[in-house]
Amino acid sequence: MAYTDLQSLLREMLVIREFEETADKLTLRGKVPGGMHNSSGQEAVAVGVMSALAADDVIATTHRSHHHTLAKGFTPNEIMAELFTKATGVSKGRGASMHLGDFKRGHFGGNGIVGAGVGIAMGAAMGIHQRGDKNVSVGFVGDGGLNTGRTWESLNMAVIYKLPFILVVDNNQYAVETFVGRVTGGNDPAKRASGFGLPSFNIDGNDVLEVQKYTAEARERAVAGEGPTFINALTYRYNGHNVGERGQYRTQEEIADWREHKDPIDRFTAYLLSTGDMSQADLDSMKASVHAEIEAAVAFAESSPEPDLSTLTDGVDSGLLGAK
Amino acid sequence: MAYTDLQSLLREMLVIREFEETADKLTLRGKVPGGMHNSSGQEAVAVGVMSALAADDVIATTHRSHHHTLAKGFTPNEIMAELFTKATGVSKGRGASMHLGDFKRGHFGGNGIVGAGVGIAMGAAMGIHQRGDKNVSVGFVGDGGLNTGRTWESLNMAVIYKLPFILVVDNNQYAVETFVGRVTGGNDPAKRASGFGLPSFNIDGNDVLEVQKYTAEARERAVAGEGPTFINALTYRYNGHNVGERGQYRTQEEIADWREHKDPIDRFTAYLLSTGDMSQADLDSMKASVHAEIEAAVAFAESSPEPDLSTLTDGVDSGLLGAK
Amino acid sequence: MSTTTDTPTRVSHPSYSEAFQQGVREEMTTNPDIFILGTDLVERGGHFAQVKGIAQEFGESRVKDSPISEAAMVAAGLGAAMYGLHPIIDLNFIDFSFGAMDEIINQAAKIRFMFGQPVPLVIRATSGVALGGAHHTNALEAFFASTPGLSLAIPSCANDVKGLIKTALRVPDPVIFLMHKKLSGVRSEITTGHQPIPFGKANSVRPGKDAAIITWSYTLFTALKAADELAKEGIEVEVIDLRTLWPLDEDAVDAAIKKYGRVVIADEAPKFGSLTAEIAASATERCNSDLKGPIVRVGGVRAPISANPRHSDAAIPTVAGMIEAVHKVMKY
Amino acid sequence: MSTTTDTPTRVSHPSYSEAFQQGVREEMTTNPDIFILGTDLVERGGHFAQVKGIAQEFGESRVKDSPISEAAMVAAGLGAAMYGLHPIIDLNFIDFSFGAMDEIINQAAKIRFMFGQPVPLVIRATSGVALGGAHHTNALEAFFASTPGLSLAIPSCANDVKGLIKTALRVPDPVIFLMHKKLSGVRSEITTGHQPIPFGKANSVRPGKDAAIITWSYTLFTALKAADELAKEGIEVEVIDLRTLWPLDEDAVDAAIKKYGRVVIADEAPKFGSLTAEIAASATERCNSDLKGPIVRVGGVRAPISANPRHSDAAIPTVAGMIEAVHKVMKY
Ligand SMILES: Cc1ncc(C[n+]2csc(CCOP(=O)(O)OP(=O)(O)O)c2C)c(N)n1
Ligand SMILES: Cc1ncc(C[n+]2csc(CCOP(=O)(O)OP(=O)(O)O)c2C)c(N)n1
Ligand SMILES: [Mg+2]
Ligand SMILES: [Mg+2]
Repeated sequence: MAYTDLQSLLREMLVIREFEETADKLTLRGKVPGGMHNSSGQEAVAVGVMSALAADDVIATTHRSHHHTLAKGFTPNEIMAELFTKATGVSKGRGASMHLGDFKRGHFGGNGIVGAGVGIAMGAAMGIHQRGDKNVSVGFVGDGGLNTGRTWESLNMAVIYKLPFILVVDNNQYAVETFVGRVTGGNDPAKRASGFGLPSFNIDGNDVLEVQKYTAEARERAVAGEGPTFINALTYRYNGHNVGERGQYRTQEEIADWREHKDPIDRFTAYLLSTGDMSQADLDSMKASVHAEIEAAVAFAESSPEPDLSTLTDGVDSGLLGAK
Repeated sequence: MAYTDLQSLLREMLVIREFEETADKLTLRGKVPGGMHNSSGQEAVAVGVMSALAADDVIATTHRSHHHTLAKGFTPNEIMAELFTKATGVSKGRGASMHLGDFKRGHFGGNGIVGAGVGIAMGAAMGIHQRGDKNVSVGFVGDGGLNTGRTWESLNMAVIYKLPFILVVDNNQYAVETFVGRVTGGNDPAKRASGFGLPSFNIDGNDVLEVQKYTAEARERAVAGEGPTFINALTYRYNGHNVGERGQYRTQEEIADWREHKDPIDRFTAYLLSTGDMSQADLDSMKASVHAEIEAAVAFAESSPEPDLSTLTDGVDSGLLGAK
Repeated sequence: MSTTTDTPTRVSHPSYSEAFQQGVREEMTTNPDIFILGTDLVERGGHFAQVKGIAQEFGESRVKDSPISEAAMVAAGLGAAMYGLHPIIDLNFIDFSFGAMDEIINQAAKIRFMFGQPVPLVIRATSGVALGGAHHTNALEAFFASTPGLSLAIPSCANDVKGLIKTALRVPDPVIFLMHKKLSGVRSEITTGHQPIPFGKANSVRPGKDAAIITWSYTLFTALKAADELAKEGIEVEVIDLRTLWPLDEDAVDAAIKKYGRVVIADEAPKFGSLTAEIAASATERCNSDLKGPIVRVGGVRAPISANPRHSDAAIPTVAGMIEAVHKVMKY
Repeated sequence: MSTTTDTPTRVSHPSYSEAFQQGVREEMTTNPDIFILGTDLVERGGHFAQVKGIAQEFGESRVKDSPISEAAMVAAGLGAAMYGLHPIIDLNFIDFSFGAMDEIINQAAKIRFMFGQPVPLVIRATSGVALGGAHHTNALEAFFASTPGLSLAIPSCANDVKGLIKTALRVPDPVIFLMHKKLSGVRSEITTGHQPIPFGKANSVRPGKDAAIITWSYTLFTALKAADELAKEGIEVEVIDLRTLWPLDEDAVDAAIKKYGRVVIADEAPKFGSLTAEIAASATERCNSDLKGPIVRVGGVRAPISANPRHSDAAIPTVAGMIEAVHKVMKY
C-alpha cells in the first residue's frame, strides 16, 4: 500500500472494513479456525499510523491486527488465506487470525498475548538504534494493555535509551467486555504515559488525518534521536470482541452513536467529497474495486491448499545446533 | 515497638543503625550466610512509616528489610538469629537476611525479588477490604522497583478497587550500582504514580516526622475508604549494596555529604535536643541501652541452635492433600 | 478464540464448566472467605462460562472483574490468602500465567515453607491444545507439578471438576486447577454429589485384562477411543485417569504395573520433559521386576502448536498412536 | 547475596566467569551485531564479573545497563534479534526470568516456527543452589529444555563456558545459557582454544569400567568426588557431563547404557520432574535390553531451598547419596 494521496487513505479504510465484514461472516460459517477479532470501526488508527510510516519502518501488534496488517501493505489474499490457515497465508497457515506477520516487510507479528507486541516493537527500535538506521518502530496495544506491567517497562526502556519507538494505543474502550474506565486508574492514558517522561497525547483515533499527523511528528522526533512518543487514539469497535459475541456490557445506543455519528470512514468520505478531493464517481468506482479485491481474496483463500502435514515440526529451530 | 513519644522514634532509629553496623561486621566475619543488605542511612523511612501505623496493619517489603522489620516491632534477637540462619530466627533460619516475616504480626515478608512485596501488600489490602477490616497495608519497594512492571499493575489494582494500600518507595537513589536517574524515564516518581490516579508525593525520606505525617494522612484516607497513596521517600544508603561492596558508581564526596549533612539520626537528634524534647543525658542513656540490646542480640544469635536437619522438608505444604 | 468439543455429551447432566460453578457455589455458600478475581467474570461469567451467575448470586464483592494484569491478579490472591481469605484467581488461559510466574512459583509456592504460614489460594485456568495457535496452547503441567509447594488438579469430567474444586477450596495450600478447553461443554453425571474428591487418587475409568493406559484430562478420551478399538482386536486395556498430578497416585501406577506388566503413559504435552517421563522413570525404579518391558510413553511433538486444525490435532496423541503404543507393550 | 566456591582452583587458568568474558569478547570482535543488556554490567561487569571490562573495550553502545525490567530486557533482545542483531540478555539470576516468561517461552521460543524467521538471542543467567535462600535457587532447566524452540547450555568448566557461548553466538536461535553460581570463580584450562564447542555433545570427564554417572553443571563435581571414593572400593565409574540439555546427547547416554548396563543420572533440581526423568525414561525405552537394572536417579528434595547452609547442602545430591546410588546399580 502506498499512501500517495488522500483517496488512498480512504480506499485502505474501505478495504479494511470490507475485509473484516467478509471475514466475520466466513468465520461464522466455520472457515476461520479459532475465530477472529473484527476491527471494524478502528480503521483510521491503522491507516493514519501506517500512512505516516516509511516502508522499512517496523510494527508489532496484537490479537486484533487485520487492520494494521492490511494498512501496512499486506494483501487481502495472503491475510484471508492465513485466516483460513492455508499454506498460502502470510504465516503459512500456522497463525490464523492472531499471528499475521513477516519480518522482512517490517511486520513483527500479531500476538496472542496482550502487551507482548509492545515489547517486541521496543526491541526492534533497539535494533534500529544499534544499527544507526533511520527508520522507526511502532508498537500497538489495546486499552486493555494499558494495565499490563510490561507495557510500562518497555515504554520506560524506550525513554531512557531514546529509542526510535512509537507506542500507539488502539483504544476501542473495551477489553473483551470490560470498559477501560472501570479498570484503568486515572483513566487518562496520556497523563499516565507522560509520567514516564515522553511526549504523550490523547487523540481522536477516528480522524485519520489527526492520527497521521501525530504519527508523522512522532516519527520525526524518533528519527532525529529524540526518543519515543506515546499516542492514545480513541476509537470504537462495532462488533463483539470475537466473532459472534454480543454481551450486555454496552448499550445498543452507544454502538449506534459511534456508528452513525463518529464513523471514521463516513467522516473522511464526507470530508473528501466536501473539499472536492474526491467525486461521487471516484467513490463509487473505489467501492467497486475494493469489493472485487476482497471477493478475490476469498476465492484465493478458498482455493489455496492446506499446509502439508509433513511440515508439522519444520522450522522449530535452525537445526544448526544438531537437534534431531 | 510502641511509638508513644518522640524519643521512641529516635531510639528506634538508633537500634536500626547499631543493628546494621553490627550485623555488617558479623557478615564480613562469615556469620551471615548469603550476605546482607545494610540499610544504614534509611532509618527515617522505616521508623516514620511504622510509627504512623497500627499494630495490626500489614507490611510487605524487599531484600533490604532489617530496618522495616525492626521498626515494625520485631526484636533484634529474632532478626539477628535469623541472619545467622538459626532455629530461633524469625523465619526459623530458613530465610537469612532477605526473608524476615511473620504474618501473625502483620509482616508479610521480606523478599528476594524486586517488586514482589508490592503485590503481596496490595493483596493483603484486598484481604482487608474483603473482610471490611479497618487496618491498612503498606508495600515497600526500592527505587529500582519503580521500573518493574508489576509495581504499576499492583498500584493500578489498588486504585480501581480503592484498597487500603500505601506504596512507599524507600528511594536510596541506587539499584545496586545504577543511579535511579539513569534508568527511570522522567525521574519523578510521584508524577509517574499520579498518572495512575492516586495521591502521590515525593517527600524527604530523611525527615522522620515528614515521613510519619504523610503516612498518617495516607492511612486516614485508606481507612476512610478513599483508596491508596503513593509516597516516594528520598533517602540514601551509606554502605555498599551488599556487605563488603564498594564500587566506583558514586563519589566519596556524595556519600560524605549525605552522612555529614543529611543524616536522619543526626538531624532528629539535633531537633530533639533543640526543642528540649530530649536532654543530652537522655541521649547518652538511650545509646547505652541500644548498644546493650544489640550486643544481647548477637549473643542470642551466637548461642542459638541451628535448625535441625530433620526439618529439611517440613512444611512445604499442609499435608492435607496427602502428598508423601 | 473459540473452542471445540468433539466428545459426546448428555444433555441432562451438567457440563464440565457448570460443574465448576456448582462446586464453587457450594463452597462459597459455606465459606465467606472465598472470592473470585479474573477478567470478564461478572457479566460474562468468564470466557468458558465457568462462573456464570455467581456474581449475580453472591454479589460483586465476591466476584471481581480484573484489569489485564496477571502479576497483580495472582499477587492480589496471594496477599489476600496470606491475610486469611481463600481467593480463586481465574487466569482464563494458563498461558497467561507467564505474566505471573514469579508470583506463582517464587512466592505462592514457597511461602508456607519459608514462613510456616498457610497460603489458601486456587489458581484456575483452561489448558490444553485446541484451536487458536501457539500462544494459547502451552503445556505447563510438568512445570507446576514439579514445583515444591504447588498441587495440581487436572480433571477430565464434570464430576471430578466439582469434587476436586471443592477439595481445593478446603485446603490451606496453593492449588493449580487446570480445565481442558476442549472439555468445557462436555456434560456428564455428578456421581459423588456434594462430596469433595481427594487429590492423589486416580480413577479407573475402564477395566482391563491385558495392559493399562495411564493418562489424564483430554487425552483420557483419546485413550478410551483407542481402548474401544483395541477391544475389537481382543485386547482389553484398563484406562486410568490420574486426576491430580501432584499429589500423584503412585500406588495406582504401581498397581497397574503389578497387574499387567504392560503400561502406556500418555499426555498431550510435548513428550520431551512431559510428566509422563517422571511417572515412567520413578515407577520403573520402584517396580522394574514387575514390568514385562519398558513403559511406553505417548506425547506431543516437539513443536509449537499451529493454528491449522489438522496440524494441531496431529501434534498431540492420536488414537492411532495410542493403539501403536499398546501394541508395542503387548509384544513384550 | 554472595556465593561460595568449594572446588579447587588453579590460578594460572581463567575462571569460569573469565572464560565467559573471553568467549564473548572473541565473538564481539568479529560480529558487530552482538550487544549485551542487563543490570550493572558497565562499571561492575555484572554480578559475577562475567562481562568485566567489556564495556570499556567495546563501548557502552554494546554493553548496556538496564533498569530492573526483566520483561522489557528480554523483549528488547527479542525484538532486536528479529531485526537482525544478536543480543545477549543477561538476567543475572535465572530466577529473575520469571518476570520475562512470556517473552521467553511464548515469544522467543515460538517465533521461528510461527513466522519462519530467525531469533538469534542468548539469555544468560546464573543458576543452581547456593546461599541466599528460596528465591534465588530455582531449577528451571527442565522447563526451558522441554520448551520447543529453546536450546539450553549448562557448562561445568571454563573451557565449556567459552566454547559453548561461542557456539550460542553463532546460531540464529534462542539459547538459554546457565552458569552455576558456585562455579563462578573456579579456574581451569582452556583446552579448545578459540574453537566453538558444539551443542549436543557430552563430555566424558572421567573414564570408568563398571558404571556411569551422567550429570551436568555443579553436580559433576559431586559425582567426581563420589567416583574418587568409589575407586577406593575398586568401583570405577565413568562420569559424563552432558553440557547441553537441548540438544541432548542421547547417543552418549545410550553408549553408557550399552557399555555398563548400570547407570546413575544425577542433578540438583528437585527429583520429581527433573530432566533426569526424561533422560532415564526415554533411554529405558530405547535401550532396555542393555540395562542390567533400572537407571537410578539422584535429585534434590521436594522443598524450597533454605537459606541455612547445612540445609541447602542437604537439599541437593551429596557425595554419600551418589555413592549409594552407584552401589544400588552395582548390585544388579
Ligand atoms: C496477557 C493476556 N491476558 C489476557 C488475554 C486474553 N485477552 C485476549 S484479548 C483481551 C482483551 C484485550 O483488550 P484490548 O487490549 O483493549 O484490545 P482489543 O481486544 O480491544 O483490541 C483479553 C483479556 C491475553 N490474550 N493475554
Ligand atoms: C526481579 C529482580 N531483578 C533483579 C534482582 C537483583 N537485585 C537485587 S536487589 C537489586 C537492586 C534493587 O534496587 P532498589 O530497588 O533500589 O533497592 P535497594 O537495594 O536500593 O534497597 C537488584 C537488581 C532481583 N532481586 N529481582
Ligand atoms: Mg480494547
Ligand atoms: Mg535503591
